Amino acid sequence: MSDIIRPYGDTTGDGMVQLSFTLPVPHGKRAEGAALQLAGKMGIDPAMVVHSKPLGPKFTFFVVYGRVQHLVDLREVQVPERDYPLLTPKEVNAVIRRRLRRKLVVVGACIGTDAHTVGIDAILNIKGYAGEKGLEYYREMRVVNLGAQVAVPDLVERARAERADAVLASQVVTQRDAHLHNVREMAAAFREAFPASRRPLLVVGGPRFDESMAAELGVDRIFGRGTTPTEVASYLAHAITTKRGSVPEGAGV
Amino acid sequence: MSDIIRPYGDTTGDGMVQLSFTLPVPHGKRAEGAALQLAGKMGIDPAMVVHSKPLGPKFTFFVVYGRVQHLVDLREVQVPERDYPLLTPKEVNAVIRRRLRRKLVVVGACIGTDAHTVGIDAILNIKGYAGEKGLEYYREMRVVNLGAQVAVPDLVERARAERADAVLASQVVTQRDAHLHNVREMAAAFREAFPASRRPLLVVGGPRFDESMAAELGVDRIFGRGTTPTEVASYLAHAITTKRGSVPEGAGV
Amino acid sequence: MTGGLTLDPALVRRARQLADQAARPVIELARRHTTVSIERAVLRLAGVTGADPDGIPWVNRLVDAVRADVGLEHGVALPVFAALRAEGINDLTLLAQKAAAGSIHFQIPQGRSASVARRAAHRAVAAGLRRIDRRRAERERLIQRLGDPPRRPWIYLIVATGDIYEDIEQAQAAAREGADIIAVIRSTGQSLLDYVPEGATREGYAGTYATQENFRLMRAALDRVSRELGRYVRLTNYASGLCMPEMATLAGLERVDMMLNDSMYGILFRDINPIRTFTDQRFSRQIHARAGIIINTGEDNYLTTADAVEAAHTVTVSQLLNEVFAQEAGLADWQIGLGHAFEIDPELPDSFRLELAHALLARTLFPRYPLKWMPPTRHMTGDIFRGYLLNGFFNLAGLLTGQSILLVGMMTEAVITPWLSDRDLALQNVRYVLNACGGLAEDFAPRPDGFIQRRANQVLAEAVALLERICDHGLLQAIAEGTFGIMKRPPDGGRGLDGVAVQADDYYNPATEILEQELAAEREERHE
Amino acid sequence: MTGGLTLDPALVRRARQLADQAARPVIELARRHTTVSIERAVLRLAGVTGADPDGIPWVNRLVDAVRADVGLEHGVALPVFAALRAEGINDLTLLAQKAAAGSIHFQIPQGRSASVARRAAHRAVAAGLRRIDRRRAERERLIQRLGDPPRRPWIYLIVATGDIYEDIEQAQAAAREGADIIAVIRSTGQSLLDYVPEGATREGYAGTYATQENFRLMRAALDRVSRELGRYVRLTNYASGLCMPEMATLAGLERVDMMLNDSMYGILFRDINPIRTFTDQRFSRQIHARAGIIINTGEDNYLTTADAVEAAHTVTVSQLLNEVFAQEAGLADWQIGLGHAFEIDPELPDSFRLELAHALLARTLFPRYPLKWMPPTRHMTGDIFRGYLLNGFFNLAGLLTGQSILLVGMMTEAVITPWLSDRDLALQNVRYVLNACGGLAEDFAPRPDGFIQRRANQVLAEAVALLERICDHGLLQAIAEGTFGIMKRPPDGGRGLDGVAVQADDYYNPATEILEQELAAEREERHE
Ligand code: B12
Ligand code: B12
Ligand SMILES: Cc1ncc(COP(=O)(O)O)c(C=O)c1O
Ligand SMILES: Cc1ncc(COP(=O)(O)O)c(C=O)c1O
Repeated sequence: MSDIIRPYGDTTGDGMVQLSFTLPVPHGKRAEGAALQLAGKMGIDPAMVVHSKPLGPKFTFFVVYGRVQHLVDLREVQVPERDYPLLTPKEVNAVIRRRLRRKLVVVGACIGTDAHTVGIDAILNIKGYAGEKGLEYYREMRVVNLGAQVAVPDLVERARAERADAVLASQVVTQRDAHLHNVREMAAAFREAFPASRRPLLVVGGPRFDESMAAELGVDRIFGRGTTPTEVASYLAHAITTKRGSVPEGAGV
Repeated sequence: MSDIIRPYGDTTGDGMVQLSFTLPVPHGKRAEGAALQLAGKMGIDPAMVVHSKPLGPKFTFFVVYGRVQHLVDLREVQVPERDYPLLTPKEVNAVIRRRLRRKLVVVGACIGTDAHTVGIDAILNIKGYAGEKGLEYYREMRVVNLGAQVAVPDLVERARAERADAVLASQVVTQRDAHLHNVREMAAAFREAFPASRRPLLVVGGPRFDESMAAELGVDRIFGRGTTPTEVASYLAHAITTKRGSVPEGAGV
Repeated sequence: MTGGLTLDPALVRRARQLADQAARPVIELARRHTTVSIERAVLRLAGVTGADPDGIPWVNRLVDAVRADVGLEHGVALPVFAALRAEGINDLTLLAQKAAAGSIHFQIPQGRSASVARRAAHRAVAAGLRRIDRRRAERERLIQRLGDPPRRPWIYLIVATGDIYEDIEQAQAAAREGADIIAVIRSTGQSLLDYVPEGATREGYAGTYATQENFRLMRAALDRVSRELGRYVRLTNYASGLCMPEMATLAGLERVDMMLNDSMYGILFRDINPIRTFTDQRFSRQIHARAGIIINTGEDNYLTTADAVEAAHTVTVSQLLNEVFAQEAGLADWQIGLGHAFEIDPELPDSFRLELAHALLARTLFPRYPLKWMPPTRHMTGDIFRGYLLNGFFNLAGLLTGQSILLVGMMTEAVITPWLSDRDLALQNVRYVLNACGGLAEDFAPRPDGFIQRRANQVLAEAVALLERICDHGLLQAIAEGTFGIMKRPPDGGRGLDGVAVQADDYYNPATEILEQELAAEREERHE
Repeated sequence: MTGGLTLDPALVRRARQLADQAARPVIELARRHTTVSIERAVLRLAGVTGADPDGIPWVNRLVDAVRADVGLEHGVALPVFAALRAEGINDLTLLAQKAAAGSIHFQIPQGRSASVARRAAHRAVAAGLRRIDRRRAERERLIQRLGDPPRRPWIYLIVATGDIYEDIEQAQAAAREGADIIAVIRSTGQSLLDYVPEGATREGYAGTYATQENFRLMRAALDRVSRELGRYVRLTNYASGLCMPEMATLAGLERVDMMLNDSMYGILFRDINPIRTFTDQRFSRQIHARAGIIINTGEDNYLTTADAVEAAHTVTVSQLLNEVFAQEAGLADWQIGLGHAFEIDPELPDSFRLELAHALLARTLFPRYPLKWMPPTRHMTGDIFRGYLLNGFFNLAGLLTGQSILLVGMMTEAVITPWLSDRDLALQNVRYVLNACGGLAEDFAPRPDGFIQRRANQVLAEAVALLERICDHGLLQAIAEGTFGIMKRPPDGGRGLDGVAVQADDYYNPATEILEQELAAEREERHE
């Protein structure tokens, strides 16, 4: 397979895509022209406005089909490919026992005003997700789940009190980039509160994160849509044996 | 209202759009990375892959939401705004009587292998479309409707035999740009067969045409989705009084 | 009209009797407590408005000051009106400002000064209730003049931009496209605020702050569009969270028409203390009853955390409990909008028929209530096409089972708060289904002993069994054990417990007094 | 299972009797004529293959040569086999090449040489039919081994890339996603070609050329995927246009499983001469009957040009006529896939219930036929979300009314020929509806004298009235007047009339002879 690809409608290389959006313009030919202009700027050529509908007197909704001229170069695709092996719970427990010689302490929460606990519970609770047990099931982990709507200062305090090795924060609400703001705030707070060598691992998750943004947001790892507990547990086991290898043994005890 | 606008999701200026497409890549993180690359090239930033699904082992379907960075400049919108007044059938008849002093001859057809006659019939048949009567209803027009799947040479012949003032061709099938090929072929054939001054007006229509492409395709006018008979009749009345004003009176008699 | 579901009448009677038995102790508990928000609501009725420069409402400052001096257990009405008289002013807001400045010392008046304060408080609060009455009359007049939606179900749409002015644009657009009810979703943070923000607001997250001014602005905008359309478009907001009683009061004062108001939602989904919640909800429902506001309960939420098939009977149990609480608080049948939802995993074989069974069960158990039917959310994904289809079948289930209020589902449910276009597409979906299927319920006749009948009766039987367990150990215990929505909430846990007080013997609350007296009189009358 | 529709049995009997009466003269007409394509089909059965360097098949060159010398009215079998003998060769294709080069002079053999030619022709054509028989047996074996789709309706999907190799990719993908039947749509131009193109093709417009090689390639690809999936995936193509008889023959030879084959579609929608079409369709159906191919008729098409409510009864009339033609040609009940469609304007109040009424009417009139239910096309727009929803309700109607074959609708119907993703989304739609609604038909019981019952009976009554008019003036006259699909087609108009000849007294067609004799024998047996 070639590394240079294009979208596929019904023929290799046809480049066909579907697009929809609303413009703040009254319905009519001018609005369709505006829609075509936008499609053109997005690289769709030729573009067909196949549907347009007034949304009240001031807006128009469009459906556009067309051929996008851009090429996708697979060699340049940035993927945070899993850089650690997937382990069974047994293996994870063994790693923790060997490296830490005590339980790994995980503190989890939905931070800010977010009250969507189903996602973090899926990772933490014994019940788990997608047929996999959650972290509470791991004999060598101690899980403290703070639940919903935890303010960042409270989280920092609790992490300190529990001597957390890893802090797991969930963010589901994304309107006005709330998730990004909250994660940045959290990362800053932990950096301020802990010396670099004793800062717990910062792990965030939620369905709308771009997993490649970890560095940008100042956290160690991001998990997106459909994450399973095994992935998180394996990552933690991996992280404490590498980066965390430098932390003085027993630091968190 | 400003002339510079952006798509509207739920807040002025948020630039939000929805996109879907298929890439010839197996489902997985790499595929999602490829989808994000494409969205980025289209100017969507940030982009979220909100859905991805394998279509068999070799393809992946994506739904993407995100903020498109482009601006739409309404001043630069190209619209073939109607540059002629909409007339009632009475008025159209009067114009024809005054300018031509005979009936205006219209020859219509679906050209090539296209058999979708509903559209051209909507324009030509008395029954009409959207509550408006078709061109057959106009006393001062003589309409010859050749129906479906008319080969271009046959159309040219018939236009000559009927002394057509205007040839109306319909094209509904667009796969592999069939409509564009056929219209170009027709335009070339008429140019070859008639001296410029005696060539009938070339009017094409169909739901997937871009109305601003007339010059590019070598025809006088293009009508798109949802055209009504009145628009076509008014255009014909307008065209014979302007461009066609130069044609010797009675040329078609 | 939706004929055909036959429930065992003995089982239905038993269910209601058990629900009553389970709810009674909790009602008693609520009667014996008061909360900071109830007291603030009383003061709002009495006329306190506005906020300090930090945005903290004067009612909060006033109640806090009273509490610091004399505690909450006597109610704030007497100490406040006694202080007013002592200060020789008649502006409560001014009093609040002084109290905030620390220049007032509150006391529980005794003897004659107590009865003077009592009369003054009673008069002021009664005036506040009369303002609510006028709003109710106004609503009734407008409905008379403009008319109700032409058909059931009423179409309920959400706006949630975070900015009241964008909300207004979108609400009006939605009404023009056919919405009968507009709900303004609240910002994620609000339910945990122990005060009601002030003024017009533009910066909510995933929702817009509920404030008196926002209520007023939106109601005025909907009045304009109602006149334009010739049908009264209703407005919905939330009486839940830590300020339930005040929200109900402000809604009554600004003619909000419906309020989300559940007896357990705050406990389960906002981790608010159970006693706080049960106490607050009782007062808020008394206000709603008076204001002619329709309440919507929140059983749909359980199915976002618990499985919609396994936990179907918990919805029924909760509906039965909400019914008891609502009736006790004085809500009329037409005001009791019990909730339920289309949340079964669509991959499950016969999922749609199971939905029909559950929806018919609710309809048959509560034939006279304006049931609110909630769309799929949990099993919605980023596949917006599939989502659009699911919403179509949700609409169909609503039509076939005669639901009263249809909350319109959005294809982007799993992605974003709804866009302008999402709402338009969603309404188009509803319109198609209602219009194309029209009287299809005529041809829908669950076969006796068929799948649907069997399933509905099974859920009812499970509900009765659960109610029996609840009666044995108490509702608070059941909640602590995670019975509803798998959320475990002990009676002494959760937020806002510090805002609760056991009423002292001399507790006085003019609002409760008036509302309960008039309700009792009304009930007497009805029984004569 | 879909119980409940009660039709007046007298009206049903009358409808069938009138349809028979209307069809008889046309059947007689077909028996008296032959066409170039029938004669070419005979030669294909006898073994002619391949095409000249310009792509014109040798069968065309041969028939044209025969016709130039002796006309068509005697049939080509005798002159061709006589010439073969005279030339002393036994390769028909070689004969065709020589004839094309002008080196052969054809004559109608007489006397003994006639009976020798007759025997040779009979033998050759019988061998061809035996090849078809083997293909049929092969199909039956595969079905036995791999199994039929697990449930009704069978899921029917279209591929239409124009390129047989892309088609194969997409067909296999579709089968993996759940398609039971794959139809390869033909290129727009093909129906008007008076020859069948040759070889594997990659350049169709909005469809892929139907060629013997493309049939073979696709059938082989589907055989592979059938084995992979453990269920026999059927292949569909078109026996319509100017080459109906040859298409049927090639389909039989390559084990295509279903063919679109309507008695009037070519007349109405391709402006092919009525006599040509009626003659061709009779022969093609005889072949289909033999080959065990299921035919699909094209009543759905009428509703793309005529209104689906006003013209509902024309669909019924056409179904009744197609039934008579199909039975006369020897098709068994399980082979008669009458068509109908979901094409009512979705804006019409109760449009969905009207669809249910029409679909139930067809189901009840033709209880044993594999009815093919076609999705909305005409009222689909560029609003793909709305389209996806309509298709969901189409699927639901198919389920509720017990349709046998469900052609899967595409949300992009108004835009493009389907993309890979469209098909996947469409199948997901079907799967949701069939799975979620499962046995919902159990609860669907059109009320006696209700809307649906009344509508179905009204359409049937209108159909009877129309049949009466047709019997009075003749079917050809009715077609000329625009009765079906508002298309007016006079008997002497349209394409392909020059390819028709009235049979001479000595007309000989070994294929018809064998097929009709064996059919008669079979019928006799059945009656004993
Ligand atoms: C269930 C639900 C609720 C429930 C929450 C119950 C609870 N206790 O969690 C209730 C009903 C209470 C609720 C309320 C609200 N909700 Co809500 N809700 C949803 C819903 C339907 C499903 C979310 C869910 O449970 N997904 C299932 C879990 C398993 O998936 P997940 O969260 O993605 O988690 C997975 C991964 O992301 C990852 N993960 C997640 N977190 C973490 C953390 C770590 C450390 C790791 C490693 C991994 C990880 O692993 C998980 C397993 O794979 C979604 C819509 C939808 N279909 O997605 C809306 C949705 C999330 N809600 C939304 C909103 C706006 C609200 C409200 C704010 C509305 C309001 N104003 O009243 C309220 C208030 C909530 C608040 N304060 O935050 C919006 C958010 C919009 C946006 N993008 O900003 C959504 C998308 C709906 C919508 N379109 O409007 N909601
Ligand atoms: C009806 C229909 C048919 C009927 C046609 C009957 C007839 N006599 O016309 C039948 C069933 C026969 C048919 C067959 C086929 N169809 Co068809 N058909 C349609 C359908 C459902 C509706 C088209 C229609 O009637 N629209 C209504 C009219 C009023 O609208 P209109 O054509 O846009 O015309 C308006 C304007 O465009 C304009 N206009 C049009 N022409 C002209 C000309 C002039 C001069 C002017 C001024 C204006 C004008 O004015 C009209 C009024 O506003 C569309 C899908 C859809 N919903 O759009 C598919 C569709 C057009 N068909 C399609 C295909 C592929 C076919 C087939 C080729 C399939 C096959 N391989 O078998 C066949 C063969 C047809 C052929 N040889 O061309 C595709 C085309 C795909 C593409 N974009 O390339 C479509 C889009 C369906 C699909 N998604 O696959 N079809
Ligand atoms: C009964 C009820 N109350 C309140 C809310 C909203 O939450 P909050 O009170 O946090 O704004 C919901 C959510 O839909 C609800 O169902
Ligand atoms: C019965 C029938 N035959 C044929 C076709 C296809 O047209 P053509 O024969 O031109 O390929 C159709 C279109 O769907 C049809 O319904």
